[in-house]
Amino acid sequence: MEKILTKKALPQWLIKLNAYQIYAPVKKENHWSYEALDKPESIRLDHLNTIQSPKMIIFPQREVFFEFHNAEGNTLVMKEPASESSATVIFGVRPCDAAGVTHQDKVFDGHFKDLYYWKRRNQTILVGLACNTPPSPHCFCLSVGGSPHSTAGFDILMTELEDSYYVESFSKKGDTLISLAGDIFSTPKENDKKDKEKAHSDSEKKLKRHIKDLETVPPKLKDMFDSPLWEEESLSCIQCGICTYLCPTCHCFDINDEKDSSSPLSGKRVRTWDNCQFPDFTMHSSGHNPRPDRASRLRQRIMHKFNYFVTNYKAYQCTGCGRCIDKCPVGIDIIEVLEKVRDYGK
Amino acid sequence: MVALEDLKQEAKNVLEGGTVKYIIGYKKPAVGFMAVPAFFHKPEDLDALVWDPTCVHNLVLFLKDEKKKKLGQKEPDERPVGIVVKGCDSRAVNVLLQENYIDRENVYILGVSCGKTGMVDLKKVRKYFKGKIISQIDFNENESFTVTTTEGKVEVPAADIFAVRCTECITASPVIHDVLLGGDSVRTPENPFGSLEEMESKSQGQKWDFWQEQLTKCIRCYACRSICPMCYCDECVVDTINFAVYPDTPAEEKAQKIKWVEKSPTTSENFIYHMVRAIHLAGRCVDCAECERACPMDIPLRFLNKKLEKESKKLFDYDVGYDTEIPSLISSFRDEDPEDFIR
Amino acid sequence: MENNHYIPKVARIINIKNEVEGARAIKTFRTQFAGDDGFTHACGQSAMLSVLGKGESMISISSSPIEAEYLQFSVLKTGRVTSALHEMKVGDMIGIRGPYGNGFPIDKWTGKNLIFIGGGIGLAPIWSVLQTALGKKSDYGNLTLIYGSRTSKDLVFKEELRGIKQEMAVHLSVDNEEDRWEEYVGFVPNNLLDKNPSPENAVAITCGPPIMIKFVIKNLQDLGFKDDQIYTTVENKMKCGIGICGRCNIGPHYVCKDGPIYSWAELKKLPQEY
Amino acid sequence: MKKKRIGVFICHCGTNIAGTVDVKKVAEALSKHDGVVHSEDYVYMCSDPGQKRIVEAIKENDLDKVVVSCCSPNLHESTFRNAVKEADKNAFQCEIANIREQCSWVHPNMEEGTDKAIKITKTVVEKVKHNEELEPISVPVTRRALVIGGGISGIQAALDIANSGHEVILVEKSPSIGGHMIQLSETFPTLDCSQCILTPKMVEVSKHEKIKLLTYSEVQEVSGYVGNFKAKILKKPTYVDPDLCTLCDECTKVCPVVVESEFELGLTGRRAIYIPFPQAIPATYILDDTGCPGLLPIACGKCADVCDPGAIDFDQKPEIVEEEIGVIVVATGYDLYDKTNMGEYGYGKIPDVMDGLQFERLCSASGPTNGKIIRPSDLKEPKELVFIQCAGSRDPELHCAYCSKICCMYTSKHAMLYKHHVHDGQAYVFYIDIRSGGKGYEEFVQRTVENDGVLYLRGKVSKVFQDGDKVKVWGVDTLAGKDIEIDADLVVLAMAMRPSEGTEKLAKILKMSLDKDGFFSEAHPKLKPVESVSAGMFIAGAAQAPKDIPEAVAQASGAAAKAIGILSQERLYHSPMVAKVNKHLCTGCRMCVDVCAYDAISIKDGIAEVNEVLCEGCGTCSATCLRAAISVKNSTPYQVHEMINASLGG
Amino acid sequence: MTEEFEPKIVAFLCKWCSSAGSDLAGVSRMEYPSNVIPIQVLCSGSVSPLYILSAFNKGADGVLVSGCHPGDCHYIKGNYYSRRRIALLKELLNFIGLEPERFKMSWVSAAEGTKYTEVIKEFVDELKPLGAQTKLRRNG
Repeated sequence: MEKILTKKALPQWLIKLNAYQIYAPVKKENHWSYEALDKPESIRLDHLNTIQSPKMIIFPQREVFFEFHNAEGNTLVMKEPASESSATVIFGVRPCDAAGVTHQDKVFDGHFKDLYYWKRRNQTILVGLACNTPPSPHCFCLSVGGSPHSTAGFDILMTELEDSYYVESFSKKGDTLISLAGDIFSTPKENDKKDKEKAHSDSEKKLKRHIKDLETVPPKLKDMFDSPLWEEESLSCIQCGICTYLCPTCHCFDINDEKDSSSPLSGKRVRTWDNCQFPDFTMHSSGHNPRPDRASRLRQRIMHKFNYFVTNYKAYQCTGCGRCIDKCPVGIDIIEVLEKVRDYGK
Repeated sequence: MVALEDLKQEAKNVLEGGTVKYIIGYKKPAVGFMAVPAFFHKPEDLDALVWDPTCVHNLVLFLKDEKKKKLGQKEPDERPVGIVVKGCDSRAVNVLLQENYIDRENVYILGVSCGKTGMVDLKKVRKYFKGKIISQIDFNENESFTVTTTEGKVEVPAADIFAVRCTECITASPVIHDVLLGGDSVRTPENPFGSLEEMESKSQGQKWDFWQEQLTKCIRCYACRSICPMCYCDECVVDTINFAVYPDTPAEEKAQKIKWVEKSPTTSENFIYHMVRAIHLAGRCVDCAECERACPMDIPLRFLNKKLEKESKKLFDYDVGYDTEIPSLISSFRDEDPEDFIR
Repeated sequence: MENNHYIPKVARIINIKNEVEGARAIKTFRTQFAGDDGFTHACGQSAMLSVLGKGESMISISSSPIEAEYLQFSVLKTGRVTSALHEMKVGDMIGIRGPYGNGFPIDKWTGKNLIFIGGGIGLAPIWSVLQTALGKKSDYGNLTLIYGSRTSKDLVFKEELRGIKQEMAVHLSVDNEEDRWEEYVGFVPNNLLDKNPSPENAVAITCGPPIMIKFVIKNLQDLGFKDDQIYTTVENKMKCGIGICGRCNIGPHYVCKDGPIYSWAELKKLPQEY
Repeated sequence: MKKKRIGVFICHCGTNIAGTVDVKKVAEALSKHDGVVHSEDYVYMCSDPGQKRIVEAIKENDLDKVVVSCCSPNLHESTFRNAVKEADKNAFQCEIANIREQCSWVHPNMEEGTDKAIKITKTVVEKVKHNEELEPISVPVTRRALVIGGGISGIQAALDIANSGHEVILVEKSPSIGGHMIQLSETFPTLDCSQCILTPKMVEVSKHEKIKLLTYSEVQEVSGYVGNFKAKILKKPTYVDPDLCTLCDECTKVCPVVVESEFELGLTGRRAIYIPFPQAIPATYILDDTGCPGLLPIACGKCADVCDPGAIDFDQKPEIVEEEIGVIVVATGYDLYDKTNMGEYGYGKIPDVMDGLQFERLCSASGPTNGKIIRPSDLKEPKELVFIQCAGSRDPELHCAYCSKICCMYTSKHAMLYKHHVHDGQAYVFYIDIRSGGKGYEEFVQRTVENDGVLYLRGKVSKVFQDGDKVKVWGVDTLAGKDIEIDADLVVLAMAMRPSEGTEKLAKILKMSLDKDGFFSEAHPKLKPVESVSAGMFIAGAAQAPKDIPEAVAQASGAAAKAIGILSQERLYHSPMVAKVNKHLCTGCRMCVDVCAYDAISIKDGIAEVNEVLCEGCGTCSATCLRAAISVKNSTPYQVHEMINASLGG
Repeated sequence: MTEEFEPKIVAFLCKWCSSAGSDLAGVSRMEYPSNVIPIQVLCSGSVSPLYILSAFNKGADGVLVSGCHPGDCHYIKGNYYSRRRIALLKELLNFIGLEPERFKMSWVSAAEGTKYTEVIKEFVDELKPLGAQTKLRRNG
């Protein structure tokens, strides 16, 4: 389904979607972030990259698996929490972030299905916005198989035209959203279509950053496990979790018990994000750590994204959103690292 | 003002002569204009060394890595590490010396003075130059910076784009150094704790609302901890397991690792984490504000540390990072320490 | 939610045996599920044991699938969860989820001589396959166990070992001389060389401390064993157990799901990250 | 390892607890608590049958740990710990939950009291759960004492300790013992002769077989801890063999050098070879090598020439004596505040302005004037004599903030003695107020005023200056409200008492703390007045604060008693609840060293190390340590964490 | 009728002064509210800021640290370090908006049973109108 929505009418559409929990980018003092939208008229879609991708909504940083307590007669009771999630629409999602969701889909749909993830995922509708101008100076989606107008993962993709949005739906869920406010949409004219295509092709030209010949990197990485490159590139790494926590594709997590009471026992088993840059991520309780230093952890990050993930899921685990570059406090630039891998030994 | 060539020459001298094993300094990034930390092992690499108002990082942080690396080596290279150090950073060196974490002979300090200005705040720069592509920012002799964009050079008053902490700085020149470039620069800010006033004047409820919003954002990436030169503990209260595990570590010790803070980034846990961090930095924080700069979630972490710096000064007349021979703030007291809060 | 892999099933501890005392204590637990569990495992698989309030720990199942009455786990006390397990008594409840991992390819081993080489707690994963092979002895050729630990006190399954001596070759060792120790004195890899098993139509299965495995494999190769005749197990820190949480990988493999059993032919191709 | 089995015992204490706490309910609630396998209540837990129940319950239920909920641990902790020991369990596996003083006695509401008693008991259960088994730390005692300072305090302490049968090393830095007391003429308020009462004690010291006297010696280094100190003592050369010296005095007759006599406070001179005073102990001459024209090479040598017994030995060298001791008594006494600090009184430059000690020598029958009171400038008898009290004392702005305590009394004595010598003279005393607390003291002062006509003027002296052959004194009489001008012949300043020279250096050597005025700090101002902060080190006499002779003697005997208390034991036992370092976490920042009041922590190879004998287990180090690398046994952060949890019902 | 809010208070009492003072209050049968659960520590100097934060985290509505008067510390100077540390923590908690009434320090000597009861009474009175402490409380 393809429609035109005037910019003015956008809030009206949102009003019609009152049955859904709506998230949209919100402007803060120095950044943008996804938040539950309480006033439809306050929506703005001129956002730069939000600090966190919609990962934070579909795969929240903290999730209670179950509550437990010790009951009379020395028995254990475990109970899933009451469902809190409802049908959710995330507005203004950038194509790189939607691609991130598709990558996470692959992981959580492996041999074992992660039901907690899928419960949320299945209730989530992604309404995207094509990037007419790169939302970050470090965008490089074109190099990793994406584009500023990629439709991957979207139920709906909107492209900003002069006074309107060109709205394309790719799923039943998307169609439903449009039909809920059918009267405010119009049918695109031929020049609308042309404008959209021009916006799309122009947007690609505006991207500043690229990695040439990225496809040569995965095979090359297979032989670079013991390369001194990792030590060199990780010298300034401080081993914080910014790059991974902000990454729309990183999915690693931890499971911990949080006790409310020791006697009688009660508490929760909780999933939280975890990340491969923290030393405790892989440390055995014997103290042995297979990844003992920052070099091995940086290597894991690159290897996972551009080697192992490629092996397992035939895709880069990177969508070119540029967050890890922009937010790295010590200026580690994944593009630079990949270029060094690519050119290594040349 | 520091002449970059002088700095390069000094660095080259000690690196070439083998006085230092390597030099920690700054270089330009591949893309963008904010300098990044760089490690110079060969004299010829030093051509890339830069010094400008974007050299925000407190490189003293990397002395932690150096120490830990050395501990792991059987026959470590005992030569010092050369390090480019600003006024604020130099006080961090002093705190590490005061706490015996490093020895004076471990470091060769290339002190650089910030002169009349200081470091830029990237957020302010981005706001000021909305969308423009910046290639370079330079110091001027007066209280301004020269910013080079694709549209040419402009002179910007320092006040518009430089970090708040620099407006409150009283040590624009390193207080400890082996060489000092750019001369001694004395700065007497009107109110070294001025930035706190707005927050302090808020009502209790407003303060809570502010901090609740701010700290609820925290994703516990621990960048604030990781980038802090003072956070050198092997094990942190927020860690879920013991790090200092050795073959002789009994299982009981590991089993009894206290969970002061849960890993869940909920409001309460985030508060406890940041409160503990602030308290642990009392009398140690030198206001390099790297925690706040590193924070991806835009949490004004510096306030917490600055508040305790202010109280340390006000209540206990304690200055951080000047005297390496005195006991630390919390390992000392004066008979006349205030106690009007005690019943 | 149906098929929620993260919620353990409740099981009761029905038997506890002290295998090794002291700082590196080992206990063997037998557990029974409260109801019908549908839990069937293969030799070499593991399960996530929960002590609620403390957390989970991946422990290899040391009982054989042919013993359906209970699951058996031998646990070395090392951290928060295992220490809590060691404090439990018969009748206490734990959580179990699984089974996880790939298991030994015992179907491929029919008719072959099996040589088990273990060290310390490493006998636990071997035990399930050893018991299975003993249970269907006619399916296999000669069975040999070469097992050792630092001292005779650190040997696990001491009684059971005496029992199986009647049915298969058992060669024990301790690292240093001890009073009244009549068997081999020295490290396990040396005992292996000493016993000199033939690679002919044989599979060697080894599990133990990493340093032991390293030399056992080297010695097996010296004895003429080919890489695909050698099987070993890998341990890494695990949380989800189902290949998602991302911490136990060695290269593209998730040990919890794709491991922990590897032939040396497979394992040597993977990065050394365990 | 099995899970620890805990028994809980709730005491009714008759109705003291059971009156307002439902003890059955407490026992019942605790029986369900994690780890508790036995829980009972009993009417008097501390009674013999009550204790027996505990012992039996431990055996019957295979208990590992015990919590008794009863009265304050200050009362019966040791009772129950002994009971637990009787059942062959470690005493530290027993803890007391205070549900009487802190609960039943203060909360009359049964419901509230019961609820709180449950929480208190659970909190203590969580503590005991993680208690280590500990044994008291025991250290052998070197049963010898070191007394530093040979004044009246040091002499008294040395004699008391030696008389109890323990060896004493008495170290005195000057050539003779006796201290300032031997310089005094008469003592207030009885006016008995100071030398007459002190010399017998000095002789006793020299003859005592348990006392090893090291005069002309200084403590240079002390290491170790209570019961086991090692001291290095520097013995300076006297160049005279005391065993050979016959005190014939021939040497001084030929010695060409005259220097000021220390003993006479400069009122007269002595030779380079001299005896400090006739009754000196040890009774021997010494050669002062700073005064002597030269020993290397021998420049004069006349003294040796005339010494028939050949007691003079120019080759003597400084000697380091090493001693092992178990306790140390510090009795280093005082010095007077230097007159040169007193600008308003002529900086000590006016010859006829002297301090109190000099005046003592002037009054002394054995003094430089043989007891005749004459003034130094022209040796005339002073007819107008002004005494100025509080010279340097009670003046926080310029001098010493404290009151030197004895000056009121000795000034009164001086004035009285003066009147006894010079009947037609007039004595004036400028004072701020008169402090005459002490047996017979007030009466003494009254006698001075009433019988001897000494004129007491309440007020300060603003200036003292030379005016012809008079010393002009300008002051005010604040009672009369008028300025006073006196043309005095002699002015005597009651100078403040200061810690004796070298106190600061010695404090560093002993690692003892000094108070703000530089005197040695006692461990507790009320309850531990003779103990120092460092275990095994005691303080006696004016080294701690200004005091008069009877007080100094009393404190010396007190310090000796404390010292004997330690020396009378073969081994010392010490609470094992001491700090413990996790060496893997320690970074050697020294913060724990800074905060430790007992010097129990040192840095060794970059890591903190606790001397368990010195550690008192207060835990200040543990709260200070940023790295959680140090904690006190059985009071660990983990235990407190679990206790907090339990106290809040978690 | 709504039931009056009863604050939960954790009190860290030093063994030698404040706990003894609290004992004296008991011996003298002085009545005071039962909201306080005492945790005896050897010295107020051993109370780490973490303990206080942790108590709030685990649901305390108020936290009291009580030690010997300055100069009277059984361990000579532990209370001086505590005083400094707690002043800082108090400023910090105040700065982030926790009601300052929730965190108290007192000097209570072994002779001050009366003072101990007064401190507790005042504390409970101050806390009642504030209601439950949820700011730092886990899951709060």
